[in-house]
Amino acid sequence: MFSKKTMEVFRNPKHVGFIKDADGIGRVGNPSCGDIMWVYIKVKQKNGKEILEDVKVKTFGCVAAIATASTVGEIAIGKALDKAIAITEKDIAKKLGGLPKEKMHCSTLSKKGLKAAIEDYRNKKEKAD
Amino acid sequence: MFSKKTMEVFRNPKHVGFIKDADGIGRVGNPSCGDIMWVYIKVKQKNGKEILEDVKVKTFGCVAAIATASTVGEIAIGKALDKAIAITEKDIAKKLGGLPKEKMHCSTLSKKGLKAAIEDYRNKKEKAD
Amino acid sequence: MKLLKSTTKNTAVNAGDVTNNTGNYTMTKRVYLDHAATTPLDKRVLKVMEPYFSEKFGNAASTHFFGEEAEEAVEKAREDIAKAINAKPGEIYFTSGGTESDNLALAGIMRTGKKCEQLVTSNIEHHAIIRTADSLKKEGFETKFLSVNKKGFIQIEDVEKALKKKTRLVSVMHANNEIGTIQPIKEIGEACHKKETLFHSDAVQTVGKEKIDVEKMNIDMLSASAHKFYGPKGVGFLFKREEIKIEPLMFGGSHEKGLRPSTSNTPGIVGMAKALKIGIIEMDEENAREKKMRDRLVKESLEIKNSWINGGFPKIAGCAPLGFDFVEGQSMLLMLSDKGIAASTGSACNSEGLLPSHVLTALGLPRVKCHGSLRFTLGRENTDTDIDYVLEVLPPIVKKLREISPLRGK
Amino acid sequence: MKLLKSTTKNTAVNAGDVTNNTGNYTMTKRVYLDHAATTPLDKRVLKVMEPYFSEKFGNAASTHFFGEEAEEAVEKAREDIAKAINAKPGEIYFTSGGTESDNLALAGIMRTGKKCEQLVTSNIEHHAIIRTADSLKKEGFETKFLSVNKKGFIQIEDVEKALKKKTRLVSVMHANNEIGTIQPIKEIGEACHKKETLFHSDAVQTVGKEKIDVEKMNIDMLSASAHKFYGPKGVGFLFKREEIKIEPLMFGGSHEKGLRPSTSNTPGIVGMAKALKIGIIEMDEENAREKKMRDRLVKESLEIKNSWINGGFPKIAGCAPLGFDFVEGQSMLLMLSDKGIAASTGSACNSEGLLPSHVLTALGLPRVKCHGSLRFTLGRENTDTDIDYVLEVLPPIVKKLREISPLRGK
Ligand SMILES: Cc1ncc(COP(=O)(O)O)c(C=O)c1O
Ligand SMILES: Cc1ncc(COP(=O)(O)O)c(C=O)c1O
Repeated sequence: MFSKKTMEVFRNPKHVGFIKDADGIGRVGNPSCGDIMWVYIKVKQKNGKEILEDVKVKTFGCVAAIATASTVGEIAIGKALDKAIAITEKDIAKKLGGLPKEKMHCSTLSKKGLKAAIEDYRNKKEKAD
Repeated sequence: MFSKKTMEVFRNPKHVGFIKDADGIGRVGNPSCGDIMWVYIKVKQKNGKEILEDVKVKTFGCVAAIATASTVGEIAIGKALDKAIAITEKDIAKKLGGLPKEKMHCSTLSKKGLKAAIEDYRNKKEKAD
Repeated sequence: MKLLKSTTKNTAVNAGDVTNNTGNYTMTKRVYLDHAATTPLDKRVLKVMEPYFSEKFGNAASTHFFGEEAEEAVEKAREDIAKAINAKPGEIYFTSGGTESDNLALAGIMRTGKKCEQLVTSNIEHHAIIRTADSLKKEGFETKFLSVNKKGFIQIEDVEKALKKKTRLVSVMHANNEIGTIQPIKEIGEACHKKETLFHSDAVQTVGKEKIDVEKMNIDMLSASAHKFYGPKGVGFLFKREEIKIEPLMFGGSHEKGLRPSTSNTPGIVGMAKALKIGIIEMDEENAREKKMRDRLVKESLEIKNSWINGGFPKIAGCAPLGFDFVEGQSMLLMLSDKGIAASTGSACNSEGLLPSHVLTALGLPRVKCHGSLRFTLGRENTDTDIDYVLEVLPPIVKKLREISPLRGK
Repeated sequence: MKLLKSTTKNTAVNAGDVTNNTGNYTMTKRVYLDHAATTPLDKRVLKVMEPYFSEKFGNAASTHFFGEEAEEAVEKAREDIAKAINAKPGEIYFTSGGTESDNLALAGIMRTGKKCEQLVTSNIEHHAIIRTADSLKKEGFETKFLSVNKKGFIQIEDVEKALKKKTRLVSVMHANNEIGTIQPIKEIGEACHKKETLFHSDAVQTVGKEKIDVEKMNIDMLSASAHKFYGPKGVGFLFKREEIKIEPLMFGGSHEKGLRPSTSNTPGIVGMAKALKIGIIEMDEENAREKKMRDRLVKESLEIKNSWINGGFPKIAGCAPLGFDFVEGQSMLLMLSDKGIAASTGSACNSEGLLPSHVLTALGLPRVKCHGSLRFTLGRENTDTDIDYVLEVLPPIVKKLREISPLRGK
């Protein structure tokens, strides 16, 4: 069912957890469906650009949820916000060597979580500005 | 399915075959049903009574047909005609240690064959008289 | 269920092995705790099956010594099985397993009746019952699904209330496969018989594990599957009282009195009878042993905070249906599997992604809690050492998953 | 079929043993010539099944390593079987045998359609087809049974004529179990496809024995049963093209994509795949060997006066369906059985007293001749010595029975 890579990431997810003083938090999903992700981001300025310094994701969920959660972090870290916000579920699934069709919604959730976190960061910044 | 006795008689039927100068022959059954018996009898006089000296039966048929054919002979030989004509399918089946319900028609056929042979003998005798 | 497209093979079963090298890809320990899903074939059962594979291999319907010895074996098995549940040999029909027995019982009865008639069953039945009922509904029959209480039991009053004139059959499982609860079968059967309604019980989880007496328990039809009691896979039986007429599911030869045509699976049938015999002989002792281990597993697992046990008692001896808040079952399963422990979440027979188990939702468990369920079902090969091992491995797994779960602060 | 309430047991299979002590109750020789009824499990097949009984015994639907290794085995078997008949793995569905596959194919297709639609089949099909068709007729579908010619073959013109707009499915067996005739499947399939009608073939007698290529042979669905090709009893498969939708016979878990629920019979499935593999590898050589023995058996048996062979050629290699005037089959069978020879009369799968076989009557054989039929079907363990032995034993048996038969003067 799952690719070897998915199982590997599930077994050793590097980017799950949370960030204490996160610059943005994205909360997506519905716990009763077993699908829920909270994405924490830390943003830094580099060469006048806003770059994702760190991403951590909390998830209550199945193998694919954990693997995609960690993978969205892996892909996003070091990227500029504009680039990061454009990450698609396909990018995540590809990195994992493919996902079963019925598990693509986990990938979507990770993407949405990251987007929500970036938007949260931007909202906060706007208000602070 | 069959009793041990039935199989024994099937394996060594003593009263199957035919009698060259039979005093009576009873032909019963329907070959297309696989049920057919020809009963040959030899009658002798003893103490003023007509006694069955020999009975032989030809049959095209299954195990039960062969076993009941031989058994009707076994029971009938030595009996007076009046007694022999009263032999029932149950007598034959009993002698064989029982017969499966669906095979009782073989026993019936043996009985009928003997009856027909005795009647044939009596008819012939009447005409001769 | 395939987890990985390619994996390292682990062939040794060393449930008793105490080695603790539990690296992800090199399990040296395998602890099977999923006996409600299936059981290993008992070696003593395989032994009695062996002659029927390649020597006494005849078709039991054939008219010669090969056929005769096969038929003798099949009929002896029928007698043994009948005796084991206090039925007559002519009341035992061999099938391909529990699913077929359930289908044959339900569709077989309903299809002899009128379309306006009703089937009453429960909402914690196996899918082999529930989906058969759904399909009969599509055919035009009426169906009613009884609810269970929070502990997972059918209430007799509910059965009594449900019994209408149009009720043709009531089907209630003996023990549930997910939560192990044993239903008051005798009383349910009694209620049915008072209203002259037929009573079927899916006893797939109890045959060979709990005492069954179809007379005393007022059972008219009963389903069983050999692989659930250390017998072979692909064979089961249906008990059906002589006087009850049912329609076959399949048509063909006149095997099993025409109710279940197809060349008899002699080794399977012989094996099933032997497995049942062993099950009955060793039942009391084995149940006591499993119960002791199970009770310890439950007690010590529940020392993990925010955990619970699903369904009340009486339960089948080896069944420990646990639940842990804030974490998801499949992830627990796979982490346990990496440590060499086989368990299950939801219903092992039908894992359909994250749909919560219909049994757990029937208990009134919130969906999110359903996802955190973890079922251990013990069996003959398990020892105290296995339980020690689970109790060593489980808490860190729950902890690890909780740490990354958004549902809980810490 | 039980012949005797109690018999002396004969356990040794010594087909090659030349001892000629053939006393009634102490057979020292056993010659099995009933391979169309069932075959012994090949020891090489049992060997690959063995790990799946008690070690790799998991439920293929379970989420753990035990389940995973079972599922891997099941899916590997599916691939192997698909390859063997030139199908895709997703087109193979595991069942409990030929009867179930036949029922699933026929009822499965018809029930997706309207009641006015038609099923066309032949009058020499196995009861698993004929009686399923009869039951579908009762459900409201139309059925048509094609006749065969005197040699036992379906005529393409008859198929073409039968194909109407309302014809939903045509089902014609590949080879007949009683007379061994191999039908022109490719041409029948072609005729069906020209009219956009689905084509099913019951290939229970040919899978593993004759080359099968579902593409080349225009087959949309195909039934097989493992025990007919030296595989285990109680397992079979249905091939069904991906694009065809059918209704299941049973409901339950989501195994076999929901089309055939029930815990997978892993050892059975693995064994079936291996048996098929062996069958295909050894096919040409084995068929040549059996054909040679069969031809001699037929030729020399026909030296007995008033004898004949049923059905024409092409026939499956090991099949010798003979007939002897004036005598009855069951009596011949039992006398042969006493001498250690296993054969069959009528259809081995359903011996119902003296009802003549529907296949033989379909050939136009008079009833009384049907009763005199005797089928020998050769297989892998048979040797020339076995044929010598039959040719020694058979003529005196026919003679003995003819001597007591009223149908012939002497
Ligand atoms: C042609 C044919 N179809 C179907 C079957 C049924 O197979 P099974 O007995 O394995 O269900 C048989 C044999 O019994 C057969 O010879
Ligand atoms: C209660 C219950 N009924 C029916 C079944 C179906 O049995 P099988 O998979 O052997 O068909 C199972 C197990 O799968 C079960 O646990």
